[in-house]
Amino acid sequence: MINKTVSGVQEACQGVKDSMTFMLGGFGLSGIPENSIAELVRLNVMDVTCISNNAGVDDFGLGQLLQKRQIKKMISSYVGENAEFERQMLSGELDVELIPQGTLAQRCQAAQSGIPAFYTPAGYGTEVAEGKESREFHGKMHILEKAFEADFAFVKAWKGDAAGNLVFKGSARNFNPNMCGAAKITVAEVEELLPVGVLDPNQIHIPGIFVQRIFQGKNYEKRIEQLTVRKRS
Amino acid sequence: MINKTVSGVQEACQGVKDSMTFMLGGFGLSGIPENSIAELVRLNVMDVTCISNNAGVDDFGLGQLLQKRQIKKMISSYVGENAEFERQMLSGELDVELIPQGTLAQRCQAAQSGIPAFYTPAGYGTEVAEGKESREFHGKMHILEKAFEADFAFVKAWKGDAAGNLVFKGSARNFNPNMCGAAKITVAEVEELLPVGVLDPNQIHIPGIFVQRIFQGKNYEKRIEQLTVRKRS
Amino acid sequence: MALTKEQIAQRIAKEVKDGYYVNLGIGIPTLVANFVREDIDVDFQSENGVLGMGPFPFEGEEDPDLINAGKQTITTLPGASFFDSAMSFSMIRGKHVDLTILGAMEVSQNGDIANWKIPGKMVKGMGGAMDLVASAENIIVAMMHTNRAGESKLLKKCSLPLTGVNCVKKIVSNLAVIELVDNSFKLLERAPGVSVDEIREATEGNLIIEGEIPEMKL
Amino acid sequence: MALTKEQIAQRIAKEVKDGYYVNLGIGIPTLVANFVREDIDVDFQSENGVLGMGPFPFEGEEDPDLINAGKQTITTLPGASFFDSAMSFSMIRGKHVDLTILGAMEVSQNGDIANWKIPGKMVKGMGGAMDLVASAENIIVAMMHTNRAGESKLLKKCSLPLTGVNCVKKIVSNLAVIELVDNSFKLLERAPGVSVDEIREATEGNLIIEGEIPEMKL
Repeated sequence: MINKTVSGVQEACQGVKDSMTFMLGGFGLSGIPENSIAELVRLNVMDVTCISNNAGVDDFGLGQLLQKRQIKKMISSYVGENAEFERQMLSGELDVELIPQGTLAQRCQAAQSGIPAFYTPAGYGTEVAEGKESREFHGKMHILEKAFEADFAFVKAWKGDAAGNLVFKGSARNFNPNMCGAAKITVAEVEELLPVGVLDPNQIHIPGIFVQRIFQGKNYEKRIEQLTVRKRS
Repeated sequence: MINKTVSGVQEACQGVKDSMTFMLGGFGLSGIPENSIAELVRLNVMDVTCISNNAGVDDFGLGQLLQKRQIKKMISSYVGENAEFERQMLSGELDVELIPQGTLAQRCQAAQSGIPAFYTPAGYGTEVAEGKESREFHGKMHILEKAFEADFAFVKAWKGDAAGNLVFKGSARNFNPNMCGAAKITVAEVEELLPVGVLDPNQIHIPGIFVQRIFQGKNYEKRIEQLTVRKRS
Repeated sequence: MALTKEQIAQRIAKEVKDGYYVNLGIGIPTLVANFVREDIDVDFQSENGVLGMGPFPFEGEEDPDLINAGKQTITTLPGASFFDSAMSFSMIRGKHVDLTILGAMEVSQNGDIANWKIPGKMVKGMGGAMDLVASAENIIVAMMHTNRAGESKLLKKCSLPLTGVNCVKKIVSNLAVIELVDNSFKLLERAPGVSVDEIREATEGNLIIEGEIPEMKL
Repeated sequence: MALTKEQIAQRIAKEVKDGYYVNLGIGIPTLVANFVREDIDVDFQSENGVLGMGPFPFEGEEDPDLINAGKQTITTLPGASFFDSAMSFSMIRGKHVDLTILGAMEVSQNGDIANWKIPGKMVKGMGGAMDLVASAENIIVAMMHTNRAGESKLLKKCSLPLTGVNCVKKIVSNLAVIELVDNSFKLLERAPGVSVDEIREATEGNLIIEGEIPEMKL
């Protein structure tokens, strides 16, 4: 068993540099790599490109990097919850590439899988298709999309072990598994780092081969964006 | 919850006809849909095309359909364990398309995922690439492969529930999950059909949306092809 | 009288059939779940990785690891499953989801839809909408017939950046139920008390009116 | 003396480094696992969906749901995982596997390999070999230097249908360790007691011999 454990977030982020491209898991604030994001803020890496479905909220998640103007370019599908983001984008300070959510997931998956390009119907006939090849299959138009290239992927899992095996919980799974192994180095932070052999081999979502560094995360805030509840009747 | 349960293999195979294309899960004899194969033999459907990594052995698995000359064409990656297969192929009675194993898996996955085509490096410069488009990405040649089209997918899981959710065991998983939802109708046979709600939603390998019919399989033989053991010292 | 948002959702709920997997967009579409008949089996898919969504949690039982595509806390029903984003869009692009219900800023008479961007002003992103409209065989749009200035949102041609082309099959607005056929909006039903003339007035695109147009039943 | 199959495996095992994920082909490559140093961490991947393969099971403990790519019953080690075939080839095509060891019928001096078909005679199929050789950055071939008729299998150009082009980096045969460089076979080591002349004799393709060629250490 190849040991992927590092001492903590500082060792996990070694090699992170200005102008790199990062992938970050999470949907909204659910399943985001909170520890890694905090470390990227602390390291003050500048001019980075972030591939992430959303951009956090003003003061949490990727919003923290936006506040410090660390991000040069965002590749996302939906950024509606972040006023600072919208301001930087509309003023031209921030370069933004908005792409369909399924295309974002599949471009991560393709990078993980050694598939350099694939066809999808999403976005045909829209701005998203501009400058891209299109082609008909079964009477329907599709566009050619390419695998992402990134330096680091930062993901957050529920449980993990020293071999780098990961298990996710609920809808906090989202893009995290698709980003594992999709960048040169994959850093996984976990809520619970278990001894090797505890996780059922049938029930591992991401085998350790896709993960280079794993550490036990700390102080998860797990902020809720839209608290919706019903009254007990 | 949408109920996918059918009474048994006969109801599960309703609509199966001559000249159809079937996908069948399994690697060697591990994880093959034994009940469905037996029913296809009994129904005596002829001139079928089978997409399956292997072709069984002479008297088990797809070998049973080969013996009865029910198969017109096989699409597989490895057929080395079946003498009758090799005879029919070399004599020209059987049409055979051999393709790389990863390409086979990905063409299933693409069909499941609504991806009509993708690029892979596998097979470039070989017979497999003949008649296919090729293209360079990152200085390396790739060929364009297309999603499969099939009428039925027959898969075998370890556990399942009435919603069609599936869990697989060990290396019996193999192609089974990739074929779910990759054909017009997916038939799943399971060793254990559980009440809905018993399976942990975090631990479902294939959500029921990819499965149209599910039934409790019977009398699994689970034949071992290469029994290899070590002595206790 | 024009329908309320709840009534639009209520009318759309009648389009949801037994055995359907349904994806609901943010806004009015989310409300549809509240009105689906209880005697049919329907599963709700959320593109962030949930199949078998249930109602909102009771107070104090919310889980930050369990949200829908609108980032709202939710629950799941027995038979539910969680999965990653790539698999979620396998369900969507692979046409395993039977019905997609989503909002729109504009729809054109050929079925184009615009709902993700107002250049220079509002740029929230398309989220999963482009994948949904490009893939779904059955798309119903929930929308207001006109904007706040009273201008039609059912147009000959969309003015905003498109989300998808030639894809909308049906519209339920606050004024009418409309089917998209023959490069036209075909009027099927009127909101209770709303006249055909009012609908014609509010529709910029080509409107087909054949015979008596019944009032919706809610 | 020429190496036995076990000795070829033993020599190849020295190429396996700490922290490597390794895919072993059927035949001689499978034997490599028996000779890997015990003080390094290595994980074996099997393309049918297993990472962390262990030794064969004890008699009576075999499980038909747990086999390797050669269809042999196996066990797993702590930290192992199971996955589907698509994910397995994500590992392979995605270059997550560090070393691929496989057999060959022929290798040409430019690194082409043929190992899946003899037209009109033997057609077993390529299995995962085409994916492996097209993707792996580090491929070692385990093979006999000559066929039963004594003819070289290290050729100027392969005569059999190819499995992959320009991909083999190293060969360990029963006679020699060879590196593929400059469109040639470069002799690195001789099997104990085998002369350079014997190797030259058995190699049809261009053979580079520079300086003294040491004997292998096993």
